[in-house]
Amino acid sequence: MVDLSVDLGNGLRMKNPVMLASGTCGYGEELADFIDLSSLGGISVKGTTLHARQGNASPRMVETPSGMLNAVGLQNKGVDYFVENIYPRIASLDTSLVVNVSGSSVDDYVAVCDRLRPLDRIAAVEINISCPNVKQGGMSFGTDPSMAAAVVVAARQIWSRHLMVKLTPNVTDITLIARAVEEAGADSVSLTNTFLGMAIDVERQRPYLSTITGGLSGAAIRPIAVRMVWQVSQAVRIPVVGLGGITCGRDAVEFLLAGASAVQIGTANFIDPTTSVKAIAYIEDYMERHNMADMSAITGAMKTP
Amino acid sequence: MVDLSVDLGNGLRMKNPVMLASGTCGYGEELADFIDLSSLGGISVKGTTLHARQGNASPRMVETPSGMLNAVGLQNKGVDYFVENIYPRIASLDTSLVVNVSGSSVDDYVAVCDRLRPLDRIAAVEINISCPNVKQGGMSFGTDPSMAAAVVVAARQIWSRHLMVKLTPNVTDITLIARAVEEAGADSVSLTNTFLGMAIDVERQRPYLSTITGGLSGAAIRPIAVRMVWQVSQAVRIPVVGLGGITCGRDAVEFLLAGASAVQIGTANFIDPTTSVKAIAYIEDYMERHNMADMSAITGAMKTP
Amino acid sequence: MDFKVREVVPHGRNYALLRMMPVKGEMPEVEPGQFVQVEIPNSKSTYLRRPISINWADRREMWLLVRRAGAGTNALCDLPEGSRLSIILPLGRGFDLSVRGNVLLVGGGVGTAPLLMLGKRLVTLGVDVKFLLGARTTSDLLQLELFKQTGETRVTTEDGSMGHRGLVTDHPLLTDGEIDHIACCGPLPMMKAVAAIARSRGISCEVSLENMMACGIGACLCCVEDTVDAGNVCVCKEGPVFNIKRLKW
Amino acid sequence: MDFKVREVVPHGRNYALLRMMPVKGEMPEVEPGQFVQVEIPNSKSTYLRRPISINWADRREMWLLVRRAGAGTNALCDLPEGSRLSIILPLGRGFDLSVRGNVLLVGGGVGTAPLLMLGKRLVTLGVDVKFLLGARTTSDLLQLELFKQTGETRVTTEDGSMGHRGLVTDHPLLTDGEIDHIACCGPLPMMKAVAAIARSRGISCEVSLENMMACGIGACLCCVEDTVDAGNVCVCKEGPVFNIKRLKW
Repeated sequence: MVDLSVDLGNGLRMKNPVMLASGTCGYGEELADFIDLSSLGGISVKGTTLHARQGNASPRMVETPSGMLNAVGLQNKGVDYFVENIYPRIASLDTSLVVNVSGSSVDDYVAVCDRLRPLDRIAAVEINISCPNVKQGGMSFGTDPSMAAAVVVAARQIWSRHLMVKLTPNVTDITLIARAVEEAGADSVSLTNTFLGMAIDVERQRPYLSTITGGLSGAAIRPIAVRMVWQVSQAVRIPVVGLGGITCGRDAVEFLLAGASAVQIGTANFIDPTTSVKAIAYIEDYMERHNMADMSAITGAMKTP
Repeated sequence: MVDLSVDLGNGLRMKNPVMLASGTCGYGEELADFIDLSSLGGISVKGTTLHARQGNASPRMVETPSGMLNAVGLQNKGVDYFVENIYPRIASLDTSLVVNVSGSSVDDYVAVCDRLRPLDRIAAVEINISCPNVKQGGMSFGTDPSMAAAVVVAARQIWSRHLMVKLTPNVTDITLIARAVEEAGADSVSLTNTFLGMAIDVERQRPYLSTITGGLSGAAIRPIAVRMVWQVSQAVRIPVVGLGGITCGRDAVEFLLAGASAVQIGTANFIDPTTSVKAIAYIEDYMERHNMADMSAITGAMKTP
Repeated sequence: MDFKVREVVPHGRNYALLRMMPVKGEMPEVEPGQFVQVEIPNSKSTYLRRPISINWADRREMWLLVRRAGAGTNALCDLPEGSRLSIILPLGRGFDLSVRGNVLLVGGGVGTAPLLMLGKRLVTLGVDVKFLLGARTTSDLLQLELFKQTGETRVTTEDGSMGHRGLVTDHPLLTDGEIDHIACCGPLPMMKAVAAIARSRGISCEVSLENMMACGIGACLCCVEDTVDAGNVCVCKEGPVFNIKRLKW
Repeated sequence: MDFKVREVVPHGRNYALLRMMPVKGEMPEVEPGQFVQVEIPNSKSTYLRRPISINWADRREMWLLVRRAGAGTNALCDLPEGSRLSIILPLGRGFDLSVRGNVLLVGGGVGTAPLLMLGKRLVTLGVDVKFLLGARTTSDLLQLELFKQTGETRVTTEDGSMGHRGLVTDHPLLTDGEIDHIACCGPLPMMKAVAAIARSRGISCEVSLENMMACGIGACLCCVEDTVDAGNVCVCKEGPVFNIKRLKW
């Protein structure tokens, strides 16, 4: 029998390595019609900010080759609404709950984490320093090692449970950011968030997105994300959560072999809401076929020449 | 009638804005069975180094979603062989000839440019500071503004004709590199080169490429390349040559609207060797339909909200 | 669920009617105005599913009326009969079926598709249904016979090749007719114009929106519409049908 | 050029023979051992063309024998008859047709495909041709009747279900037979083993390589093989057929 459970440290233990990525599964409920949420390793719920955000104007989405651009812009009702109205609905879910936290200042991040402290079913926060679709903060924190570290140091002060940091791929050397947040006290890193891109409607001579640029996700960028996960997993000692263009179990295994301890399914939920549960079954079968008893046998198992 | 000619400055005048990208068309000859090379705006021939290079071991290629990874590693017979054996064969081509120049040290770049000086049919060099597949030099020059500038300053000393610099997308802020090479004396910039990526054969648990990582190209990365061309065209005054995932005339127009003065067709040559000539016809028809008399009417014509 | 395409009937050069049945089991209950998310099996350049409104459905069969708008919809219109399709359905909220009195269903182009099922349903509910269908030209007027069988049907064409020349918003039935409720589906400018008339005449009005969608299940927040009562809401979940009272038009 | 697929003949579960004709005009002249680059029209996950060796061709028709190796080749094997294919051909250099005497054509799995055309051509040139075909099991032995019609044919199967049990390299015809020249196509380990025997016995030998290819026209330099005389050369342009004298095996 294969043991799929994975311990990312500091209290984030998951029954298997497959999570739903923030911003692609709402609060889990949207996918509950299609999958049994309790079969998942974890769910990273919608990016949550201190104050409610309306998000960006429409259009917010355009399809690209093997991918899509989005410009949602962290639409959410704010942390207080989450605490009062959403948490009570999802607290009983039998899966690890992670709250993705965004802000436009260090104080924002701290304030959101502070509001989440009483919610004992929240196993971890995922500090999002990589959203490409907000004017202030977001990605700007994730492209500078010292700013990234500053956010983590501050959040670490008041958040004692698992602290995951979501990294942006829009950098020259992602290992520098990963090391900076590790030294600042992060328990794990998740990567990658979306790639900054744009697309133009040539007949109208206008960008497809209201914000001109948006975040590119989907299978198209998987080779870049896998490379970054491979680099980062060798650069840090904390666990790496891999995401970026996973469309099936094979893709999930690719990230695990590259060095990820767990994976997140994102855009694929839009195409097949059952991708995550299919991936879990594939991983179990794969590990059996390759005589891998537990997750330590598959994480980073890629052989190099 | 539409005037497709474009003047990139300092002697690089092309009959139309469509070039073949270096490393995807050999020395033009490989495509001569399929297209009339004299119908092209220009050709950027295979990356040329001071000494002959065998390139990397096999396998050098793997297909990815809407793209491919390559790890050729600048295989070429060296600049002297080019001067003596290849140039005489292509010198008579009725299209603008650009030689892509690579090196592992500043002196290498200078030496190659020096050898090319006597070849009066070479309208421009394309200084390649963005090859992801060589151990020394290559991309490392392209990720640091001061190193990038150093290469350009040195090459500028002995190369008086058009000097184009090919930029890597694997950076946090590509406009910083673009500005640095502009100040260093570049006549134009071409972007983007390939994205550093990797892919794993999960059954064999080995990377598909002998070099583990390689350069990602193809339609998959077009949205990122278009975004960078748009950013750079606003950051510099010199012309921008756009490339990265152009598969058809529409894609070429997308880059032009984003701010490119010309475009290069790369990976698409592998799928349809006639992509470039079809793109030229499309651009001409597009400009007629939109009452654009010359290239100044289409370059950067995207309307922003 | 998986469907088998029984028939692909071209409607002119730009449209096709796809008739399909579930590979196993019965069709789920479907409300007029709901839509489906179709996976495109045979298009190299299509990554996401395509949202398509339901033209007609019963417990055995479903019809999708598809306009050739790009690679994805072209691939659907070119499907060989017998093809299998993975479809997520039913999605969204349909039209209000509690309306009574004189109900005018206004459609433009392929936007007439969901009005066929709506009209038939309202008729069974004893509602007096009239159709006002607009198109650029006659060949863009789809399923006209089916509409006429269902209720009184008026037509407008921009080139005057059939019916009243001009737009649906020029038609006296809309501007002066005795109407208690309007249900509208078509191009955005048309729906906004119809909504304006409804407002000025104090007639209740529903429209079916088509905002760019990724998931269709309320997860991606890409297709939002700004509402008076709740700000940005997902068209795929709260809509696609909205009463114009909720919209900031 | 564009081809129309006349027939898709399944060969067991894992292979299909595609028979096709140019949409217009005649087939170009094709040499045994040359290959084509096929654009995959109906696979979402295929971006590049697929290089496939020519199984048989005359001035009217071409045969491609395709093994289901992934999404691209699966899509080809599942093509409806009448489909159109965009194909670049003929590509590369074929087998040496100046060979004389006792020529043994050694094939493994789907690698036997180009040997059919080669054998038929050599026979017309008056060469004494023998075939030695190896496979895992009987169902992987393709076009056996056509080979037997062309020349003396010996078979090996790993499970012994037909012919000599074991690998082609165990067969006395190869290890002890009177041979002046060997032409070989199959899995790399098999070709290397055959080349080793040829070297030890001093027999001239050609092999057809299958290195991963992007363009197929010598532009991308992805499919190179290291040679004794010229270092890395493009398999697609200088090959796919090489005399083992040139290889560093």
